Amino acid sequence: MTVMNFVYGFIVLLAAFIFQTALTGVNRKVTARIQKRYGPRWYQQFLDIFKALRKGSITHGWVFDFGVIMALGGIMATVIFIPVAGFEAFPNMDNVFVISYLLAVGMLGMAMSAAGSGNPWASIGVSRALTNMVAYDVPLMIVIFTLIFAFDTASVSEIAAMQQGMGVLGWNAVRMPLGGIVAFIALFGMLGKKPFDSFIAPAEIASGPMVEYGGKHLGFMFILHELMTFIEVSLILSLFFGGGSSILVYAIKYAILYTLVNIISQVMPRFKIDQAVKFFYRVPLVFAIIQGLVVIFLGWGVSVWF
Amino acid sequence: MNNPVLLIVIPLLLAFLSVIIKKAGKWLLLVGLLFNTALAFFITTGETIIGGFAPPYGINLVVDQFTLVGVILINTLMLITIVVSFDLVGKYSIVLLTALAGINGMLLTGDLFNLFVFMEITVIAAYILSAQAKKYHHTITYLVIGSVGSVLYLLGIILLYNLTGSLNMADVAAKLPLLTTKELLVPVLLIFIGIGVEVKLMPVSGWVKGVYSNANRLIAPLFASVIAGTALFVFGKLFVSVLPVSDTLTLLMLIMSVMTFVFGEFAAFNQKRVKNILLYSSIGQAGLVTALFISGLVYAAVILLISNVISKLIMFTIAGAFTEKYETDDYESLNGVFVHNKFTGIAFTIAALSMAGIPLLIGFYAKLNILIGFFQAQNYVLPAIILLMAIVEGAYIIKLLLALWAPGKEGQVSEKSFAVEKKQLLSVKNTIICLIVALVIIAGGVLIDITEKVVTDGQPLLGDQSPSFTISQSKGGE
Amino acid sequence: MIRVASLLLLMIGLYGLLSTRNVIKMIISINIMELGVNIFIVSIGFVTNGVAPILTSQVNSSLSNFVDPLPQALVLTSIVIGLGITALGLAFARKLYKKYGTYDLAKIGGMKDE
Amino acid sequence: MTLITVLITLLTLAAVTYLLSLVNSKLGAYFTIVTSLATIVMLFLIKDSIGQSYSLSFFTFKLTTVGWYFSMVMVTVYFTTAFLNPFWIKKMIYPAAYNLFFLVSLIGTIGMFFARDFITLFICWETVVWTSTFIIQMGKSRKSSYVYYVVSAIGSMVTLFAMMLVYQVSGTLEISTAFSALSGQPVLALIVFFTFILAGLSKIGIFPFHVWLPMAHGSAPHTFSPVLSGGLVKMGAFIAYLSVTAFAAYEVFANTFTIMGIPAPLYIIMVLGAISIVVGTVMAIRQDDAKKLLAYSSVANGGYILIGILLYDQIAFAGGMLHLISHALASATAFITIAIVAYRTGTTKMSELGGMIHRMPVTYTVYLIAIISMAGIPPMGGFVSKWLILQGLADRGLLFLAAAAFFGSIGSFMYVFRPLSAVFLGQLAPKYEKIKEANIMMQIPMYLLTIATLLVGVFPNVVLRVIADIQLEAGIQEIVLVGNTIVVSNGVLDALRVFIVFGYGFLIALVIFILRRKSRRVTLMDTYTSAEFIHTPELLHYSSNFYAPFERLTKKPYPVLNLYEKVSIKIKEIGHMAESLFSSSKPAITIFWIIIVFAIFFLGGVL
Repeated sequence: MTVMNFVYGFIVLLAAFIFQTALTGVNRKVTARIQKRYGPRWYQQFLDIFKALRKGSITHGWVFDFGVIMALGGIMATVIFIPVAGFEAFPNMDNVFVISYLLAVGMLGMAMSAAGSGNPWASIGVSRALTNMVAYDVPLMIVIFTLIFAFDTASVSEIAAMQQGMGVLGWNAVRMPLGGIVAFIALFGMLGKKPFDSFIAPAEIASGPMVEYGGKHLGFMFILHELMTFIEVSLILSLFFGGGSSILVYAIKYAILYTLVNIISQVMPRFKIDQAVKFFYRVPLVFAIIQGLVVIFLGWGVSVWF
Repeated sequence: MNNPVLLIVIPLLLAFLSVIIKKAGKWLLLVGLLFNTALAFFITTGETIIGGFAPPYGINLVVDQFTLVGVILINTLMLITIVVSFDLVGKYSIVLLTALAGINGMLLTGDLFNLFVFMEITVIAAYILSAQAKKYHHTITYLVIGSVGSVLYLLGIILLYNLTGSLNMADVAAKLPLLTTKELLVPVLLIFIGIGVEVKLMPVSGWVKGVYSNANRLIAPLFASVIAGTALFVFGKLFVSVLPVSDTLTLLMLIMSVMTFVFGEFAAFNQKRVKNILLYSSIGQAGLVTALFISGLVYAAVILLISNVISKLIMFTIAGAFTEKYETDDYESLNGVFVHNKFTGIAFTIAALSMAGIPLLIGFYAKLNILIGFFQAQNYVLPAIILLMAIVEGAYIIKLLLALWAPGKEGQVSEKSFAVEKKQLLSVKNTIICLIVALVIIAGGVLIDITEKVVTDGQPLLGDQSPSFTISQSKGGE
Repeated sequence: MIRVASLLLLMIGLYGLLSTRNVIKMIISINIMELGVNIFIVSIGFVTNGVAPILTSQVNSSLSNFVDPLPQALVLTSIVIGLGITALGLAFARKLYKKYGTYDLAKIGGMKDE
Repeated sequence: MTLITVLITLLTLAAVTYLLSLVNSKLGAYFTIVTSLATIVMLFLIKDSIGQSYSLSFFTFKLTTVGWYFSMVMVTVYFTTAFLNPFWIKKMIYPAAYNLFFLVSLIGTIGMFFARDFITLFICWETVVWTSTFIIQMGKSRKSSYVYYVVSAIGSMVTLFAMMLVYQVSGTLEISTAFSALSGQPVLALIVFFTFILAGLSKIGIFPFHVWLPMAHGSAPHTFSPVLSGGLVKMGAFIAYLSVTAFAAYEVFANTFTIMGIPAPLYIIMVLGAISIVVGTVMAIRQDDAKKLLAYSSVANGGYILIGILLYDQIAFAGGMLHLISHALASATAFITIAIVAYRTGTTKMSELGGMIHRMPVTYTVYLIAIISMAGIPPMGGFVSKWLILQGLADRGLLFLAAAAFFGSIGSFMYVFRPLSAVFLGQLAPKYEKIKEANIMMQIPMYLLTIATLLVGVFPNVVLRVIADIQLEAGIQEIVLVGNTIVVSNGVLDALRVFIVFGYGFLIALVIFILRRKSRRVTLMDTYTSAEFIHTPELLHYSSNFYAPFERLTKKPYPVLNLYEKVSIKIKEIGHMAESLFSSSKPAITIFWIIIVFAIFFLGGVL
């Protein structure tokens, strides 16, 4: 662990932020096109964030501030651990459990800050977000568990590397199709995209956790959101869609995956939160378990079949 | 001087004396008890012939280690009971002295018919004592059932006499192997039921509830520990050394004992009044003791019997004090009664915990012996039943203790102010006596080698071959 | 024959106890039972053409057809005890009547017990 | 210094504490702190003589690493909780007895962990059960104390059966050698296994024996709940440990039907552990009482510990053992903070509280760290242990256990957040405007526990080295530790590095935050309310029915809940039947029974 690791980490952070924010901007345009609007410019998201950061803001007490910092800190730490196309800022630290639980620090910080605002909308939003998490995370973790069992490693970069060199057929989403479906659906939940966006539903609970934020707090939330998106998409990309052998491939795959999710979500209605739980526990959970049993007992999909 | 006959004669003599000197009755009773208790410690094992006839024909008193334990225990317990409730003795001193004579006679005699006579003496005294509550219909119920029991017992021994030509216990025991099971069936059965009435075995224990639940601080412990203890000792003597019967009969008697045990404990679980809980628990424990005797685990049975009668003595005394002071013994209306009577409560608790078999009390030592004995005999069903019942027993005991110690409704933090009004349950003297008895319970459970030494004196009781728990065992055979 | 009769008495006593709720009748039933048992006891010692087990100048052979004396001794004791119990029972019955005004146990049981 | 000296010293100290309490209960309560501190010191003093045996009357002890580890966990919880005693002691109905039982239960646990023979084990076990039963009744509910005792009794009586059975077969009561006699008898071994482990299951609160746990933990005196949840529950883990080491379940059942390499009997117990995780989590999410919520979380965490220990391998076993300490610390902390809130406000109902952070920031922070650990989020202790358990499960491919573990760990985010939000965050009700932060004395245990939690999370290898010794003692492969890194076959974890990177990220965020313009402080009521005008803070606080949608999904009660009640009613019915059949005050009925019995016996004897 040298200073260089931290420098690399900062570079990863910066790159991830810029790339994902730009992609969000592009996708705002894509969304607009689907809805037959013209849409903002691709760099609009940057403008929004910097504007928010420059504005004055209000605070509801120290935990309101502390939560935001803790959230962003946790998420940043998680981003640093994400391996991008085989590159790791801190080698050997890309354990999938570390990443997924460190992500929770960010979420906890955000939830704490939101609830600390004293606004019931925020608390309702957090309650929904956590319920949503229980819904999508269990099937997803079971599939990831299956991967760890199959490849005997919990390192994201190693799992990604094992899928490479065989084209599309090497992807875990193809080797373990049910698991791939589960992961893809779970990605919607993770990203809070429709149909699983009831926790930020603006018209219903006034954007839920975000309701009290303004100024730099809101800017933090924007950054947080972009970085979280990066973590989640990267994780699914590396674990199920082969990661990327080079940065370019990685970026292209990433952009396609994210845009695809965005496009699909735009034509979806919204689940109520208990419907979401029911859905995840009826379909993806069963898929995940079947997939797990197939891999564990039959060994299909572990070694490539051809 | 240490002639066991004196144990019977002196109380009788004093009983007659107290008829003459009515005012001194109480003191004569105390003298008799003190004498008996003191003498009990000095009598030695052996045989005493009464009336000059040599045993198979004449009446003799037999003192073996088993009897000795019984005599010492029962006399001491009776002394304690009387001392504790000396204020309640009143005009009952004659009856109590007669009962004392009868009890010692029952324990000591070596003759079946003589046993019947002493039993009747005791039981008649018991009828009179039970009338103290002025619930005459209960007394009459007891009298009727008791008389039927006596008649059946009498018929039983007569049939036995017809078969063996003897009423001497040792002689009968010697001649018994010559008889077939079918011949023995009816007499043994009649004796079993006859004794069963006093032992409180389940289908014939209908009288117990009415008598025990209305008895006062003096009568209740007298019945529950002194008379019941005596009956159990006699049961043990009869069914271990005199009538060691064959498999079928053993099985039937075992079933009845175990049924008593299970139903007794279940019924105790269902009760709301302290005395009712205790009386059903004594019925249950009596069932267990008889089951142990029938299974041949004499040492375990004796330890259980000792632990049980000591516990019941304390608990019935205090339960009697409840009715005396609060006019109820429903434990829910006695919520937090021990807040004001901590030492009484401690004695009660130790006795109750010993009954539930908590370690380091004599009840646990008894339980261990029972389990080791049964397991050694490759019997796994009874230990399972006993342990399951221990859960039930623990459950009602803890419920009782919680209600008596911790006042306050569900959901409230216990506070002294929720307790029932402050009244002194037992006098200082009696509390100290109860605590000393409780100390015996602890000492008996901790110093188990001494307990074993005291109870068995190094010899097996009634030829008991079953193993007992010793300190060296826990060390893993080092 | 006597034995059967005596056992029959016992049964009658038991039947009485089963069927009656009247205290006095119960005590009588017990008495009948005791009577049955007492007769049974005596019948055990019975020996056909027996003689009293007393050594006199006429009867001095130990091989004589003695009647067993023990049951007779026992029966005396038993009768005395039975008498005692009867007396006690009647005393209680009187007390009972004084207190409740009836001899019927069932009525008392339902009256105010507990 | 021998173990016997330690135990006798402690008993003496307990007696001294009792006598002091009789004079002045508060003084006695302070003495419980001293005594438990003395215990820690003495445990360190005897650490060098591990491996020696001692005996006293019929007690025999053996100093083992595992016993030492368990004792340390236990005594840490006792020591820290003891700091609360002086503040509550005046509220106890029997203060002196409380102090005595508090210490005696501690001594009982230590004796139990070092027990060498079954009798010692059982006696110490029962001592703890009874003392804690008597302490629990001093709290809010007698019924919970009763249920606690009954469930414990089921466990201990059945276990006593197992002990006696083993004794009969092997002829020895020594734990380490007695079980070896079972190796040739599979049926007997099966009976012994299930009966022996029952005590453990009932104590650790494994489904279906978990009923007592929320009741007892929820209504015990506030000063005892941390001990119950953080400490005494772990006694069950010790029994589980014995069942895989002394009983050698893997060897005994080696020839039986195996599931994923695990013998079926063990797998069944593990499945029970998994069910407890799910049930505990779901029920915890549904609670309104903060203490009950934490109690159910103990049920869930008990499942993790059980699964970890029973897996008895290099990874998951270490995880289970580590979870023991991390959960003990976290749970004790959480209970202590809730106790302090209750001390100040008088309630533990979440729907009646709110905004405590503005009055008790230290308590809040401590609770936050505790729940981070409890939910298994880095960089706290709970994460490392859960990580090990999950890696271990993934290594073996135990899918269903893992599914439960995942559900439990994600569900724990839900339930730990609820008190955080409902009690500490949100609107402060005016009636709590005047309350104060916990005083220094109460803060000490919070600091100690928090530091410990953090240390376990950042330097887990300190504890894991002891666990490696335990693994050595138990005869399994030791966990591989390289410097600060834990190396397992399918992953590595450097908890220190995770912590540093987290600090790095936090630092960046902090810098950005400070560099931006300072924000304006507004009151809590100054919030966006969708154009409603709400002036009462209580109405603007979302705390009851927090997870209403989720509760709707899980509202069907599961059948075991009232199983005990049903059994109890059945027993009462049978008792009533026996009473009315055999205890009639009418002689005729007894005569009838005499005739019946006679007839039965006659027939039985003749036939």
